[in-house]
Amino acid sequence: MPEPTTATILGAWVAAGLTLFIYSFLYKDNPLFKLGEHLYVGISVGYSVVLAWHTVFLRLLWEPLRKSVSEAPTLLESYILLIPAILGFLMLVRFIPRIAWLSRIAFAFVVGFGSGVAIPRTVSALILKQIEDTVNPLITMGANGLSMGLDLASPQSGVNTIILLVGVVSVLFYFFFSVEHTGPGMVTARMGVYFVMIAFGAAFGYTVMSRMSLLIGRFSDLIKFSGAEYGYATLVLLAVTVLTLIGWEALVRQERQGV
Amino acid sequence: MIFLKRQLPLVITFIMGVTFTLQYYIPHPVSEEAITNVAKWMQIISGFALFLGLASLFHVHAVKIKRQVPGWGYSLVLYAGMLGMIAVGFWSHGETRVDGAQTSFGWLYDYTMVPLQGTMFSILAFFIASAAYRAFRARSREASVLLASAVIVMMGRVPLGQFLVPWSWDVTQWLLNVLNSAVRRAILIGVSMGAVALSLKIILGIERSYLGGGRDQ
Amino acid sequence: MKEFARRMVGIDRRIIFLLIAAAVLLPLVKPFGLPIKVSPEVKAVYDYIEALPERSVLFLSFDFDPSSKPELEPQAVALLRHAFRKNLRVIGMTHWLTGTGLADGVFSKVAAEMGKERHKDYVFLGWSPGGGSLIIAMGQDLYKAFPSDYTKTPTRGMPVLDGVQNLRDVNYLVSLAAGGAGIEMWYVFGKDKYRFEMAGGSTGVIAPGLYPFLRSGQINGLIGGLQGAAEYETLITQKGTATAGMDAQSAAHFVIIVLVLLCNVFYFMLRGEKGRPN
Amino acid sequence: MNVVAFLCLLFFSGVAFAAPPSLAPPEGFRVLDTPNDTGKSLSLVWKASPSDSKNRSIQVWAAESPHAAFKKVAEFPSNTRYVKAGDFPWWAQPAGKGEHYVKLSSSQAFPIEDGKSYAVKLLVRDGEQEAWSEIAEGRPAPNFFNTAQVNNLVFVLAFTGVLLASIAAARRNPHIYLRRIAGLDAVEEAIGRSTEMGRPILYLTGAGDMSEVPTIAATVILGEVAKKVAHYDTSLKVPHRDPIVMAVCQEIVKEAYVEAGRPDAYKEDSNFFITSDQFSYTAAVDGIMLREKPAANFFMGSYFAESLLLTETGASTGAIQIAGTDSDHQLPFFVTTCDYTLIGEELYAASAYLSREPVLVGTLRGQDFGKAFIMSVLVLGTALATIGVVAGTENFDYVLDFFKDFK
Repeated sequence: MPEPTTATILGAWVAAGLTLFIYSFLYKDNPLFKLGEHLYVGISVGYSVVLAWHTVFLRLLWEPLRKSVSEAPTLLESYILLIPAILGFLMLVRFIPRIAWLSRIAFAFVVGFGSGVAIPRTVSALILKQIEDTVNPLITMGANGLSMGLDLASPQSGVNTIILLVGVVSVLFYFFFSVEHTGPGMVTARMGVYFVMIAFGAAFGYTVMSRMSLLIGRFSDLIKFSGAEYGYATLVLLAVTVLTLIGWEALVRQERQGV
Repeated sequence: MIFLKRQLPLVITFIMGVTFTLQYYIPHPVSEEAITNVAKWMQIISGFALFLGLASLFHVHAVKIKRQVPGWGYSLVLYAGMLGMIAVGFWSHGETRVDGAQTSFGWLYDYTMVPLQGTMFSILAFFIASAAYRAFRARSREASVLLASAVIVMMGRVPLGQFLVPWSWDVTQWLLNVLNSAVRRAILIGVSMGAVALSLKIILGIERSYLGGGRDQ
Repeated sequence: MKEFARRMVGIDRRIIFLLIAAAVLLPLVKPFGLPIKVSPEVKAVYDYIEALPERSVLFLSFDFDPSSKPELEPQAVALLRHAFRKNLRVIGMTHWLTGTGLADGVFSKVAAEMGKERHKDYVFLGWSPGGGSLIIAMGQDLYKAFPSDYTKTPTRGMPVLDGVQNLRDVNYLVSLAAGGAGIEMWYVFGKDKYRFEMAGGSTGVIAPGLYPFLRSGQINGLIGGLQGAAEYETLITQKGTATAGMDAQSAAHFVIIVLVLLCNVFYFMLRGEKGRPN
Repeated sequence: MNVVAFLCLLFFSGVAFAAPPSLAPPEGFRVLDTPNDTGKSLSLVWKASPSDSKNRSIQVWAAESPHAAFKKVAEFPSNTRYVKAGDFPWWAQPAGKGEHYVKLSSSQAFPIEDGKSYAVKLLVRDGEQEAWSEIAEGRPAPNFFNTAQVNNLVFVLAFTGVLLASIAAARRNPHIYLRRIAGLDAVEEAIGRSTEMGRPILYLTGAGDMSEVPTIAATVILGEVAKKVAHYDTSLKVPHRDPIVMAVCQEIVKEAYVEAGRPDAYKEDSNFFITSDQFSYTAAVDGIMLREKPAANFFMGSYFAESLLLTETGASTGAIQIAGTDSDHQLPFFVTTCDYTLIGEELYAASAYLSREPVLVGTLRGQDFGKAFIMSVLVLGTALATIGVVAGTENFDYVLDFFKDFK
């Protein structure tokens, strides 16, 4: 492992400090957390601005426009990128109340396009394709004649096809709003609810894994930064954070008594 | 004027919507060319939209600082973070790395933004544990089913669970592939129909809330 | 006894926080190393890449940002190592603005480690706005959507992009997704029309929602969460951060399982007290 | 280059002539313009042969005319590239089931242009033996309509019809029966409680932009909530992540106040932008929850990882929490941490239920028709597919193909 440079050591102190500031939220909302929070908002907006400027304005708009105009200044086509640029500016006129309505034209453009491209693609990928994969014969024609797969472990087996079908239909029925859930309808809807709960449970379990991974990631960094080569950054800063919190608590208590 | 304010946007939405719905079914190069260009325009317009947000953020915190509302100091911190990042970003020409070497912009990104964002997210690990403790009770049959399936998946997805309770792996695979797929698929189909219905209503001018204002005026 | 149960149900959640912190911290300091089992959906991604001929085009979309770095970065690193080892060409991009620097960092790091050259063996296109519109734009003409890459080098004429006009020329696409602008979007706006094969790598959160797409073959494989990344590391026989984290993962899961069980024990004790279930 | 190709051709033709006649050339070989495409590609079709095997290979040779030099453009084992069930719908089949089908696209090695005629022939090779097919010609052209996707278009048009009809029906009779949705009754209660406690109401519209359904549903519900808020004279806070959504919500809230007869009470800054970044937004909203302690939190729209951070913090402040989302990956957390959760489509239904607008009620009704239709397709389709297997017939495909996704 290479010896850390001054920049990385400084970075380790900053990163470890900010990490601990945010974690102090687990104790309770406090000035250190608020400091980290606001810094975070500012930095991420700043980052977005810099990247958006370079990507959108320079790369997608300004450079192609300048190039096409300098190559063929008389051709009307060279100026075509002005259309999105104007629409983009129309979006910004929202801030001028008298002509704010102009921004609707830009919204109409964006939303119209979005709705248009979404319709056939949604029907294809999220409706037809899903129906296609649910409608399967329950029985297969094998070498030994007709048979029904009873293997639960194989997702495509006949028995799983039935379970899938029952699940999809009963959950769809649960989201049926025109009919009251009584009689056989109630049985189906109840079944749908059980299916939904099993799926949500599975998702919860899966998500636990996801969240713990994030914690593992942050802790690995903190452990790394607690080493001697980083000047025991984590440990020192942990002490600083805890002391600050104690001091802050004392201050708040004093103020409360003073009032 | 009323036409420009009310009808024109609806006309544009209608034309854009119908054109790009039908575009999908038309493989001809002319139609492909159209979507190529317009998709690129959308990229640019979406970029402008970012600045709408920036202006609003500026405004909110400027007001806080001007009126010196409690905690206005944090707004200053926010301003400092934002302006600092922008200044450094432009100074580094928006690049985090040049020839493999980190720029100052890259340093700020790696040592402030990455840990801040990662830490915010990882707080979830604690919250999910406390949510599990508070909310995962076998209050009813539905809740018990939810709980059982969550516990099985939690075991089946990690080596220790697979080691202690070997069947949890197979059951987890089955839960995810069959039961979970069925529910997700039903939700997907239903939600997609809702999406298509809404898109249709927008194109036909029945749904206008995206333009601001009520639906039936 | 009931008093104890009542106190335990209303326990200060900060105690739970401490338990979780300990469960994660201890195995990280002192790992115990359990074997990793590989699931068919991860194996499918590995097999597909394994079968691609040299210089095929792998497209990696980094649809995440630093907030899900611990889960998805190991997946990206493992996939890149595999691709570079197979001598594939790799095109990278991101739909997530704030993930741009991170994605570029992963590319630089793995490329340096494997001795690969930017613009010859791989290119990172960077971020661009638009989401679905961006995918459509790339499907039509990659050079119009990305006139230059992240390092501001013009994309046209780049050796790595030789013979690549648009997404149709991509042999395999993997979207590493932490949320909305990811796998589903790539399918609906990309694969559906431009017919490349694709797989997904995702955080544990969105993985269950992707199983219907896996079943129907809309994605041919799925790497789910840190476990998925560890499985991929096992397949390429190069251990990384995911494998290292799995022990902590196991411990944390068990703490939560025990907590859930305890909470139910206390709950039932209290319920008996009230005399009837609510 | 051409000379080399020509020599190659001579060489290979020579070999072909010398080969024993036992190796049969591919039968029924034809070249057509690839149907339903954007042009610049040809489709090659030929009959399957019982002697197709892994060891026998097929080479595709193409030229700009039957007399020009042919060039090898593809090679594959002869037992591959069959048309399988599900590749094409019965109404747009370039080749029958079981035939060989290869799509030849324009490439740098062999560019194909629209409107020009091309000649193609096949070479079968098995060890040393070779046989050439007849030369077939085809002219590529772009198409104006993808007939393979006609079922998709029919679905869209039929659904549009059903939707418009049910909206019209709802306009005539807006009191169509709608199943009660539990979470919705809580909305009024939550607003009332906030008024009593003199605390604000926090309303989030989610992570999506204005072209996403859940966001639009969230803004519609915001309109209804804002009307009630204006009526009760409570304060409303709507922090935003998307500037366009914010702009829209400002207008919606303003109009809701006007409709409620309280335009004076409207405050421009009840809608405010925080940042588009997920976690800085979440941190800021968590901050608002902890400092201002809203009495009711609404989470409508689409959500990602921030959901649990928001709802757990909200739960710790003791607020009534009502969620509504179709982000299925976050639903487990809303269900476990909120007082009421509108699951999936219940979010869309909620906007209809609250406003009782004919348009929304009609839409819900239209979607129900669609769902009923899909449920019956699933059940009957499975039955037909099973009977088809039992009876060994493919006749049911004429029906089943309508419900498949073709490209």
